[in-house]
Amino acid sequence: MTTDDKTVRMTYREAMRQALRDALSRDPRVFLMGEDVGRYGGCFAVSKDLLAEFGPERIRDTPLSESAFVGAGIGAALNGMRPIVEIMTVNFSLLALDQIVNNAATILYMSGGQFNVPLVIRLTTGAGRQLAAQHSHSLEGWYAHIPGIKILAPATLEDARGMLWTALEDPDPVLIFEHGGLYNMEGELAADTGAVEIDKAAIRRPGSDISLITYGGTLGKAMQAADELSQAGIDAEVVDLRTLRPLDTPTILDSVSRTHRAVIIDEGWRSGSISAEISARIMEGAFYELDLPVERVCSAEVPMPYAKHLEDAALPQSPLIAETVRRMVGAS
Amino acid sequence: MTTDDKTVRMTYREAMRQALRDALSRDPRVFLMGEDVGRYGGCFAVSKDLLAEFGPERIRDTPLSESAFVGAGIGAALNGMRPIVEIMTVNFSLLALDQIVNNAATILYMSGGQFNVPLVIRLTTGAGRQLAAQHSHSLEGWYAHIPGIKILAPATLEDARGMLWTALEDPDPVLIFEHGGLYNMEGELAADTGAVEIDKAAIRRPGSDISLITYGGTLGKAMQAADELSQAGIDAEVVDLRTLRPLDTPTILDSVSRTHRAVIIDEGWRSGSISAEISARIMEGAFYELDLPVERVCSAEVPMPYAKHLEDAALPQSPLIAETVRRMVGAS
Amino acid sequence: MSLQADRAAPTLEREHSLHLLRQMLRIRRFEEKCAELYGATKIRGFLHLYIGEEAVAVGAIQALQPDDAIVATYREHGHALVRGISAESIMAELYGKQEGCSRGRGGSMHIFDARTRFYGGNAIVGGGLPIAVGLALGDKMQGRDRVTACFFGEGAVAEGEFHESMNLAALWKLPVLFCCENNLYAMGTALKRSESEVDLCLKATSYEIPAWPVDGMDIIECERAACRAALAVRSGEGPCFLEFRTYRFRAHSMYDPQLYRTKEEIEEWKQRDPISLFDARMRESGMLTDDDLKQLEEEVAAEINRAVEFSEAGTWEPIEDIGRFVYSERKPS
Amino acid sequence: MSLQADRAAPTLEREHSLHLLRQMLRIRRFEEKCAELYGATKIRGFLHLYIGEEAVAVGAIQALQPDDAIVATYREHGHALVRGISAESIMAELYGKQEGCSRGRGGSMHIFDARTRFYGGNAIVGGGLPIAVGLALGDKMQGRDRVTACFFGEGAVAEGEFHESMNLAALWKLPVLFCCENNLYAMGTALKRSESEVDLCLKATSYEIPAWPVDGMDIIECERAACRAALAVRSGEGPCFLEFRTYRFRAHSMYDPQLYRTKEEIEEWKQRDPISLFDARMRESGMLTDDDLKQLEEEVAAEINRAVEFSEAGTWEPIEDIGRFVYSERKPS
Ligand SMILES: Cc1ncc(C[n+]2csc(CCOP(=O)(O)OP(=O)(O)O)c2C)c(N)n1
Ligand SMILES: Cc1ncc(C[n+]2csc(CCOP(=O)(O)OP(=O)(O)O)c2C)c(N)n1
Ligand SMILES: [Mg+2]
Ligand SMILES: [Mg+2]
Repeated sequence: MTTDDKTVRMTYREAMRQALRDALSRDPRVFLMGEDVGRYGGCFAVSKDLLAEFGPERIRDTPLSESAFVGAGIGAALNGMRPIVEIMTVNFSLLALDQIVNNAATILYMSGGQFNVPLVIRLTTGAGRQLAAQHSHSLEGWYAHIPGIKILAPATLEDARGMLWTALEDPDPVLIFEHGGLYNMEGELAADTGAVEIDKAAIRRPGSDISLITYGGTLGKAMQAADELSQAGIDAEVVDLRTLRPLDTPTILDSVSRTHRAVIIDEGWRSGSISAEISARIMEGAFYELDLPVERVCSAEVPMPYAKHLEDAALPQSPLIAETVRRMVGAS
Repeated sequence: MTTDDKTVRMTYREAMRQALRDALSRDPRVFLMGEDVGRYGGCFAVSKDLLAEFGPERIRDTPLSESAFVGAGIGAALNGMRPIVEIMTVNFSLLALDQIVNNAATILYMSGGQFNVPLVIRLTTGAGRQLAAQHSHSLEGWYAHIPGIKILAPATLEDARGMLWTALEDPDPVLIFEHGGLYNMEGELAADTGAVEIDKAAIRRPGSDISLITYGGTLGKAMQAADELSQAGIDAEVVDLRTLRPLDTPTILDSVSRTHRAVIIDEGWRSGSISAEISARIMEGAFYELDLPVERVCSAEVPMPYAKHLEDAALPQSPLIAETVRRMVGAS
Repeated sequence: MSLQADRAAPTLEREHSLHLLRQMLRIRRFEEKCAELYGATKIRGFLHLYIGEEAVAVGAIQALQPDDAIVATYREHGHALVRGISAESIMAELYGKQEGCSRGRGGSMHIFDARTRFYGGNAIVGGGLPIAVGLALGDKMQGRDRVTACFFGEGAVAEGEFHESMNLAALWKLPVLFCCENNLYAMGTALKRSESEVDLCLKATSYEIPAWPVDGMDIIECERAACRAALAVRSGEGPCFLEFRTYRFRAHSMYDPQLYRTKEEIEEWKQRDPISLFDARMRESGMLTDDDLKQLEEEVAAEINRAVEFSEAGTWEPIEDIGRFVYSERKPS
Repeated sequence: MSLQADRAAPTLEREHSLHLLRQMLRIRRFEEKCAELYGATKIRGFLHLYIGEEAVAVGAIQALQPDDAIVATYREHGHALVRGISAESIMAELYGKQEGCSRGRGGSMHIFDARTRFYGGNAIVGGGLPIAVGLALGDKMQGRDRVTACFFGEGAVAEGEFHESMNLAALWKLPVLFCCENNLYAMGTALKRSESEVDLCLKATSYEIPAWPVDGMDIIECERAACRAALAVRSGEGPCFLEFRTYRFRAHSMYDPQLYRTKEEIEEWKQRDPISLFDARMRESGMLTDDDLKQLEEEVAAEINRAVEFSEAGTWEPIEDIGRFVYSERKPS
């Protein structure tokens, strides 16, 4: 792609910031609330300059009180606002989990349809920056277990720019997981880019030999593996799930039914990660299409170590993805 | 079974209470701490009379502060004690999740092996008593995603009586999930019953046509379905996982390799439940043994409704298990 | 606002007193019926009765305007009744019928009502407080002078969410009226066994929140304190905290052998039954006769009978609808 | 205990003063080296420097006996050094080498050391407090008169875990010395923007916990207050709370443009640099000469050089060992 009148070059971070600015400009009910979103400019600089533009009422620095300000987001959403609550990272969201699981996800149902909660929560997720065991969780797939919420994982600039809009139009709670390793990713984006649909997975690279199914922070690694494999004559399809709840099962099954092989790549700890759910759905929906068993490339089941070589070893990496694919394609 | 000198008749609740009494008598480092474990006698009457027997130092009523008293359990475990922390129900454990995930599960690893956390947490889990959306979670399979902790789900009197002992001997954090629907279950137990191993699944009913894989609150339903099916000439094997982390994969694969068919029964919400992990492991380890795809009978993906007919419909029930099996056995 | 001002100095004017008495009686008789229906297995799940504490909900809710909001706990039948949710729809909810105010999905612990801005019914101790803070934030940001009344037991004070919510409400000067129902026990745990400092108003003060203890057995005191506090809250000065000192006469829920307190203690508190106290007071000042009371009781009994009949006649939500309202059906606004 | 008593009234006795100055210098120089090594990408992840706050850790830890315990935060190099974990093993940890005190698994935020009962290094704000309460509970139940010192920033005060932990420690009279390091900011959020009541000692009082503010830039004040409080805690009377008023001279971590405070404010606080202040005070009373300081600086520089050399020479944990210590290797005791 080249920069012309119709595209602009920017980072994932800037795309998110534009999405925020856009939402705040478009709808007076929207406000951003979280730790250090204002004066500090956002822990990952996503909300930089927004305080100056929109003022402290709409760019609200909160105390370190994850449970209260997430709950406050629920209450404000129930009362006519469209809050965007930023939980600095998914690691801290555990402190607010009761509000998310027991209130945000249940109030519509418990109230027999009377009260919906149009709340958007943004969280940074993922490992890769040597932040060790308490700051490297990839729990978006885990959150996807909870009915009543939706889980988005923007992996591209378009999605970083467009998913927030759609999420804000959703009448129900939506969690947007932004992988920390993506903020500096740069690329071209259509200048008039806007809302994107959030109910479909995307084929990021069509292919016929195998389906690499992934999302978020590992999309790039899967694409890299696919590029490498193409040089070896293996034509891998890459499916970006985009939304982890509800999962777009038809797109997954369709891809696997065409390629007859699948690997799921997931930064979550292997056991009980969303990779398991996807494997189970393929079992249930495309078993007879499979040439061989679906495999998974996930994170090692360890609290994340600090040392770089260990962290690298704990995370799914493209060489292992490629190696797995070569083994599978060779085998069948 | 009949009552003779060597067996005693008791409920699951009494078996748990005996296990507690036994632990408290055997080891002065053991104490029980949680909401209303003392004067109230335990929310489910499990710890009834223990306060009188062991005193308020060792049967500690706590304030409503799940995070602090779970964290305090971690600290006491680090400092020479063997705390049994009772979180009244799994629903409230979300308030303590940060302590469990970020501390209990990580300290041994983060400290490079220096500090282990010999903590036992007991929680009531499950639905079935019309307690609605905030009091009916089945999250034990969800917890099983976290490395560094072990997850037990006693489904029988023997396990209710014996798992606590083994858990207390474990140097690492162990969570014991007691299904609320089991407390009144009555049966015979060997009078000299004691510790049980916690690293093996159990075949509760051998069979050759299909494997029903389950645990905890749904074991009874699976057994009931198996009994029914046997009248129709279908010989179902019932596997009780017993421990959800680490999973005993060999026993699962071995069973499926003999029966060539499997259904997983799980009270967790279907998507992302431990049933998915088991299906994925069968995919990975016994794909070529399968006559047809593994299926799952799980809870409907809804916040639990109060009305009985809706709650019944939301939960996995033995008629549906039996019907699923008949369909699968008929199909292949 | 004139209504408000009037109420800031409630008098023992007869009409109003009869109204207060009637509200307390409605709760008392409604819940006595609930206990009976629980015995008859018409109502299931957890059932937490408010009997003994009626003056608190009745008094506090006098201070609210029609478009104010309420957040309550699992012990909320009283608040719902006083707030104007019909006895029919509450009872039907307890029956689990789709005519119930939460469609039979919530049950006793989850009464919701959009018309009266009744936001539950929360079964997680402390879980409602952050929501109340958020409702108030929404009002403040939209320039409305509404109040959100948030009810919770003294047991909730030990939860982290209490602390975080108090601070946030005070920091942002949000219009929340925190109504702590101090009935001395959280299930079987006495306040003194759960708090190092049992003066709950002192705690509120540590967030710079104005706080008053209130005799929760005296309906006039409850009303007066609530009206005064609501006025302050509505003026935009930030939250207030009221500690209503009360007592529950019944078990915590239907499964409670009450090993943690003595019969004598209960009897002692029953001497201060808010209904008897107010009854006596009204008679003293000549505002209530035996006939008045009889009529009141009959009206209340009739209302409750209608509620039971309505619930008996109610229907079960079709099982096919079980998946409705996990997500919204209507499109975004 | 005699040691304790002595220290309860520390004098400006030269030996001891030199010790205090040396400890502060060790932290300062160690962390200056860390910043440099971060620039050189020898250290990665998050790195939070304690520069400016040295008097707090040095002073507070004077009050501890060898078998007392410490729980700290991600800003804990200073505490670890003063407590007697070698600079070598701390630096090696920051390098991620297996010779590090946490085997290279923890990094800057997770210093652990069994020998000195140093229980982390916790990267979740407020997350260490419940653990400190539990350590103290363990001591109390085992009849030991040990103290657990728990360090945390003023930002943690807003977390629910602070509230729950303070209450539990006070309710059960546990030997915790709560050391709040009030450096006025939590990342970019000033205390007054996060607390409705900024008097933190008042908060402690609402749990019936004795509390004192301490000038955190004055090492002697820090030591005196800590010794006095630790004595009270050790006597079994329950927890104490100290608010150390201090300031961090550097950014929150290595990625902080510091938009939230002015250069002037920083400069003003630097006038009260705890090391310069104490240096000047010692010189005034004739306890320190240029030569003394030069010697001290040389010794400290040598120690840090050794630490860097040790870390450079350190080895990487074999990748095959990545799964070790998810669960314990040793059998139950
Ligand atoms: C977070 C949480 N922990 C525990 C419980 C179980 N529980 C239900 S009610 C209750 C007592 C609450 O007491 P209080 O807040 O004083 O209210 P009361 O019942 O006296 O009205 C407890 C412990 C719960 N529902 N939520
Ligand atoms: C629960 C939680 N929320 C947010 C963060 C991100 N965070 C790390 S340090 C910090 C500021 C803490 O400030 P304070 O407690 O005053 O300690 P200081 O850094 O000033 O020493 C924040 C917000 C975190 N680590 N944990
Ligand atoms: Mg109470
Ligand atoms: Mg600070």
